[in-house]
Amino acid sequence: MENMRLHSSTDRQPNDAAPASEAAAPAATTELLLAMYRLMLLIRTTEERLAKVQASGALPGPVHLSVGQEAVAAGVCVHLTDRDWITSNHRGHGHFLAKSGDLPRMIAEVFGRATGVCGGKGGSMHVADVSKGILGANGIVGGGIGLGTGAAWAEQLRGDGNVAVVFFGDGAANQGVMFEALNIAALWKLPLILVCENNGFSEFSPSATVTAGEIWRRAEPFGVPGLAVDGNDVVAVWRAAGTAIARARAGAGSTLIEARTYRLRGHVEAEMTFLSKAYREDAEIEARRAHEPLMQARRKLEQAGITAATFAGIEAEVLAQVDDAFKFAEESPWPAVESAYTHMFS
Amino acid sequence: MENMRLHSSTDRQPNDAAPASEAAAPAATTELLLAMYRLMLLIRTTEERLAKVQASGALPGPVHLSVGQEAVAAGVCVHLTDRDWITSNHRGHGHFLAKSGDLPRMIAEVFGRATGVCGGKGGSMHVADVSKGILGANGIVGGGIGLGTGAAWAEQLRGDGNVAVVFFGDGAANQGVMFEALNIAALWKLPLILVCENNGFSEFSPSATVTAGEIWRRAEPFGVPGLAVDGNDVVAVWRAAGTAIARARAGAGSTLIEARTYRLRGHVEAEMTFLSKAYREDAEIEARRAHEPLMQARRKLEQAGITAATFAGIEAEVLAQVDDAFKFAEESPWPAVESAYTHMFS
Amino acid sequence: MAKKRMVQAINEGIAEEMARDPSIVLFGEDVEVSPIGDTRNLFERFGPARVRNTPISETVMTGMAVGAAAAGYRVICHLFYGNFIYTGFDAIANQAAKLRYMLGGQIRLPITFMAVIGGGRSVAAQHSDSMHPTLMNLGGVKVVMPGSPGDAKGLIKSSIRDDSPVFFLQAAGRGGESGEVPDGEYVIPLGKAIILRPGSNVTVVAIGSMVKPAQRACDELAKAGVSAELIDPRCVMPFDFDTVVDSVKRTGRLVIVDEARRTCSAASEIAATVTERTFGTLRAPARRVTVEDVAMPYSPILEKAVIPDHLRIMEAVRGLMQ
Amino acid sequence: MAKKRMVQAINEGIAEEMARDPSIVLFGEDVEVSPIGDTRNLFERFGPARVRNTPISETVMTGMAVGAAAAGYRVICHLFYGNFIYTGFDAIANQAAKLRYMLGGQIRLPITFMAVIGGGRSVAAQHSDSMHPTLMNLGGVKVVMPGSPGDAKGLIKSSIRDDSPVFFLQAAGRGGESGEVPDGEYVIPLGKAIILRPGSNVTVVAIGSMVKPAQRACDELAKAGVSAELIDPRCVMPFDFDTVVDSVKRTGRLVIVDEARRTCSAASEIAATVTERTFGTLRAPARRVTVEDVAMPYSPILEKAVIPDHLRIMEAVRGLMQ
Ligand SMILES: Cc1ncc(C[n+]2csc(CCOP(=O)(O)OP(=O)(O)O)c2C)c(N)n1
Ligand SMILES: Cc1ncc(C[n+]2csc(CCOP(=O)(O)OP(=O)(O)O)c2C)c(N)n1
Ligand SMILES: [Mg+2]
Ligand SMILES: [Mg+2]
Repeated sequence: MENMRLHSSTDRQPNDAAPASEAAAPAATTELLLAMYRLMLLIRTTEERLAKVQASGALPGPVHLSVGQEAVAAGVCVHLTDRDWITSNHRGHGHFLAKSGDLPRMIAEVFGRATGVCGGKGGSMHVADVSKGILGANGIVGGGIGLGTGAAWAEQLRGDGNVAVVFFGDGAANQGVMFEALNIAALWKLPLILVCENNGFSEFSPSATVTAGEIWRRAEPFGVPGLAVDGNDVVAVWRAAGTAIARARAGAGSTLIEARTYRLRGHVEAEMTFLSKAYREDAEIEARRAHEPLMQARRKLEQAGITAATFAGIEAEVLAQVDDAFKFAEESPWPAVESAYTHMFS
Repeated sequence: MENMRLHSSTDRQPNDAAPASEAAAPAATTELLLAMYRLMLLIRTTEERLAKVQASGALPGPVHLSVGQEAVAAGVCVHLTDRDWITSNHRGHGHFLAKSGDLPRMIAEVFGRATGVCGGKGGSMHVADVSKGILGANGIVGGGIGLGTGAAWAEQLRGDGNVAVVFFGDGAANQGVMFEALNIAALWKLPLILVCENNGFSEFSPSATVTAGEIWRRAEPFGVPGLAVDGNDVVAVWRAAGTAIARARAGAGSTLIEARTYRLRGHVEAEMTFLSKAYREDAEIEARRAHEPLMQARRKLEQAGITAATFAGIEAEVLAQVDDAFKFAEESPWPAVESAYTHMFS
Repeated sequence: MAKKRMVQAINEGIAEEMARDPSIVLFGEDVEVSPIGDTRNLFERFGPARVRNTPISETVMTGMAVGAAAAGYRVICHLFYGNFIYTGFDAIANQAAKLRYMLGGQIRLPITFMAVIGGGRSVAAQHSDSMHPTLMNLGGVKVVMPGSPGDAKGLIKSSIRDDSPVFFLQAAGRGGESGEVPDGEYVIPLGKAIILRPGSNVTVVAIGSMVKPAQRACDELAKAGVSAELIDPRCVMPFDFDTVVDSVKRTGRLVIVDEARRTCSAASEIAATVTERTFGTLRAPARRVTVEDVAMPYSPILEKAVIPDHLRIMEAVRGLMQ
Repeated sequence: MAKKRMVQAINEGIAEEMARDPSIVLFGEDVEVSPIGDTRNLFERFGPARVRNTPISETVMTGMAVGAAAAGYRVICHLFYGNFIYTGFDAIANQAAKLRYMLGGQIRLPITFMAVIGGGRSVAAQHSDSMHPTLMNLGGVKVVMPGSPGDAKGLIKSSIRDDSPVFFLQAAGRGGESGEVPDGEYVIPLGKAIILRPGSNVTVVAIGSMVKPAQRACDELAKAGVSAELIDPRCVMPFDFDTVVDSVKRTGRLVIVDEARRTCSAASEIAATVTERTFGTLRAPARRVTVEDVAMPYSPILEKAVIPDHLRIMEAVRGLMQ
């Protein structure tokens, strides 16, 4: 029942301390790539199951899936320990899992059960596991940015070299709070990594219609490094994140990473039941599917000699893990009604 | 009693339509420079009188003076007609006067009298004269940015080539709303000119301690032209503003101008009665006084042959104007108590 | 007259007003594709100058609404979920609610802010608040909360025509039912309550989303011999106290049903003011049936417990009748 | 025990707490030079890591307060004027008030948001609101409003020690008077009212800035033979209803004085709840003495008319005594 753990709070990856220089960019070992692949597969499998369950009507609330975007969560979070913080947005299952959040309790949360990570009070848009440094998905676009900036400040005060990573979308990059955060992060040299997952859409609006210029450039005026990376290439994400995180751990401050990816499923599941017209072409989705991150990683692993049998083994393991998690959730009790009235105050 | 008018809504300056190119930057005629000088002198004389009156205890509320910053208001507003909009901040007397706002009624407003432009309900931080396109000073740092963006949208819809200018401080440049405005202004090509008056301080904090990087660069990521200009050189301001305003009138969109100037008086009058310690050296103020805008303009005018007698004449006229305005205000009645209960709704 | 859902009625009302008055503009996140449905086809009909998708930038949006209105346009600012009102709250509370006053009446601010509010669909705390009490306390904005599709049409039209900032708040969870909607010109004045059902034993005031469960409660109470007069205020700021006071003077009892959190709710305001005006006639203290002071939980079982239903309303009425 | 002004008492309380608990950090605009005076010398004493000036960026500041608190620090976020609460309202209403709940209790949010509120100094509408009702309706934040320097010290200390978000709201205009302030450890529990003066004819509840004029009104009423019991709730969320209800059961009359706008004010909440709990005993309807539903005007003559004074309080009491 335990969730896959790539690391514990004590076994920080050696490359975490790598200097922030392009020249020194390390190559990912096959072992690491395999671990990231497995993590992406876990996210994918989990979310595709959520989609199926949603379609069956078994989920009480809306779900926003990150299918196609898994490389961002995986490539960033393998650098983090439980003592580092992440904040996320409404599309947060992947970040939760990549940061070692408990899978069965996440699913139970989405089902609204008592065993959910938030006792059924948060749901998909609020999955959080604070013991793992996951400060939560967030229903307010841009909401995680302020929280993450505060967590980065806390870690700077603590002085243990921990960092805070904020995952947010291209749409959230148009919220003023991102700039306020960049300004303070620059002035205070906060260990804050802003990871903008540009998946091409701000809800139903194509990014270009609502976002002027390039997002990664928005850090420059503050003297904060900004960069764009292929968000479907988990190694590229891993490398960029490694540099940024090492820089932050070393006290050199913040970085903005724009990870360019593509949302293969809807903004929210079942969206075509309430939209009056399509907002993108099916052909576009198909074209983008050819660049999705799992397949790319798999191809690299095959080149590195990983066999079909190994893949099949991983798939079976992940499937069993996901099966267990959904079973756990479905069999879990509903919360007691009284729990609606607790936790407003401490 | 009528306030000085540099222009009416029909006599738009010919250079307003000048193309937005450095090469074509026009030279200011002596006549224009003299008009701008006179305007700056009016602002200076008015505000120094306000300072005196404040010290005597005759003003009910706080006043924030723009002494030393007059070139920004003057150099920008001579390009504008009554059909263009400005929004301003808490330091708004200069913008109000430069945009042809009524002087006596402004002073009456600061005195809280019935004859004030806002009937005594707004005070110094809210002086507005909508008939002149002055949407008001504003007590919320950054508050005028959203309003000005909306006014620019209205003028785009109207399609008459009018623009909106937002005056705000370096401190306000750290409010997220500025970036949201830049993004929308870029996407919609709004006739919006953002004029950031960088006077070295955000309240009592030196700009560098609270503002990362250079403000004019903050427009670049959005594809909006940004530039810095010597805000104490009224001709330089006039030239930069002319280019930006012409560009906006022509439908080519927004510009961010950072006008670098210096606040010679306190953030708010009488501040040293409540601050426990000084936040800048007197020597710094003295050094900056040597670069204040009126003297610079006067020197240029002298070189162009304007005589001491002419200056003396202008001074006398302005003094009389200011005397009249304060007399009008002081002799004006207090508002009727019932007026406190009107104007919440239309 | 035809049966329509509330969003269709609102959509129809907006379209009629935009056709009537070319100074009306509408903007908001995804108003073109309209996930809620209330702004559907307006882009196609009125074009990209007057109907504009915005970035996710509530802070500047609310400020722009004020600026564009002050500069002469009639503005509809769609804020989507009510909780995003908080995101754009600076220009709402500090500008929209005060600018006309601070400027001594120099400007008018014809703005309709639209949002869907309330719980009932497991969208959790950040998408389920009923924040009308906060807006009511601002003093300078009107607050409209339709209880039926027909009223929604009549009220959206008068909201748009009003020269002051108006918040038009649709019930998200339980406002989608169908109802008769008058065709064409149909305008309901802001600040006029409607007596949905006459009665003599108790006055029930139900706001927005609470109208439906209150109707059901009144039906069932009638079967049990309790005659409840049901009033839908439709607009909570300004509030039609006269209608409620008249009713309570006849019934002697008052129950108010409000999906807002209890403390400083609309229900509390109504209880305080109506009690003040009917003191000798009230036979029992006014009862408030509201959400307790909690955020909206996600799990449907919890959400159902938190949101008032017909049973809680009936219980409150029965409590008063003893 | 020595006489001090309210800002000095608050300053002393913060300094004592910061000395006691190294996990306390404080930030805000110009907290170093401290224009208000309540954070004076803290920078010098506790250093630049724990006391930080911020840019004018209320949106991220309130979010940071939540993030830093969730990550283990005890945060004091100084927001300066209360109206800037609106500027940073998103993270207050959508995060601070809800995050612990949404996360099923996984975190604590020990945050003290400080601000000066209310009118009385001709700083006009954008610097004079009393927005405690809005905060009270959020459900997940406590709201403290000291009425005297001594209480301010005892309450700022308990606010800082509280594990939930607390708004500590000082009266800007009329809170500067001197009063006795106990030295050293002095902590007042949140949610406990104080009876400032016993009386038998009427209960007067006065909040924050209204305590002083209410005291004067009670003095003058006493001379005229009317015995008023004056209660300062000190904390409006949670509210000590028991103390007020007890008092009203003895006096049979209730006047509430609140500088908030009337609609959905704290006064309305208190009127509604206390009336519900004292119905049979109340001899007359509860009276609310508040600011009407207007913004604060600038001109001193208008401001004076709008803000309740001892005369309006006395008039309300006399109205009840007839
Ligand atoms: C403050 C706020 N405004 C609007 C919304 C509605 N909303 C939810 S998700 C979303 C789009 C977010 O786009 P992006 O940040 O790119 O994330 P993505 O959905 O693409 O992952 C919007 C507008 C919201 N949740 N919060
Ligand atoms: C939202 C908001 N936060 C804080 C303040 C308090 N305040 C008033 S003026 C000011 C400094 C503004 O600095 P800047 O924008 O540079 O303008 P300047 O005073 O230098 O002209 C501050 C912090 C305010 N009025 N509004
Ligand atoms: Mg996106
Ligand atoms: Mg400045």
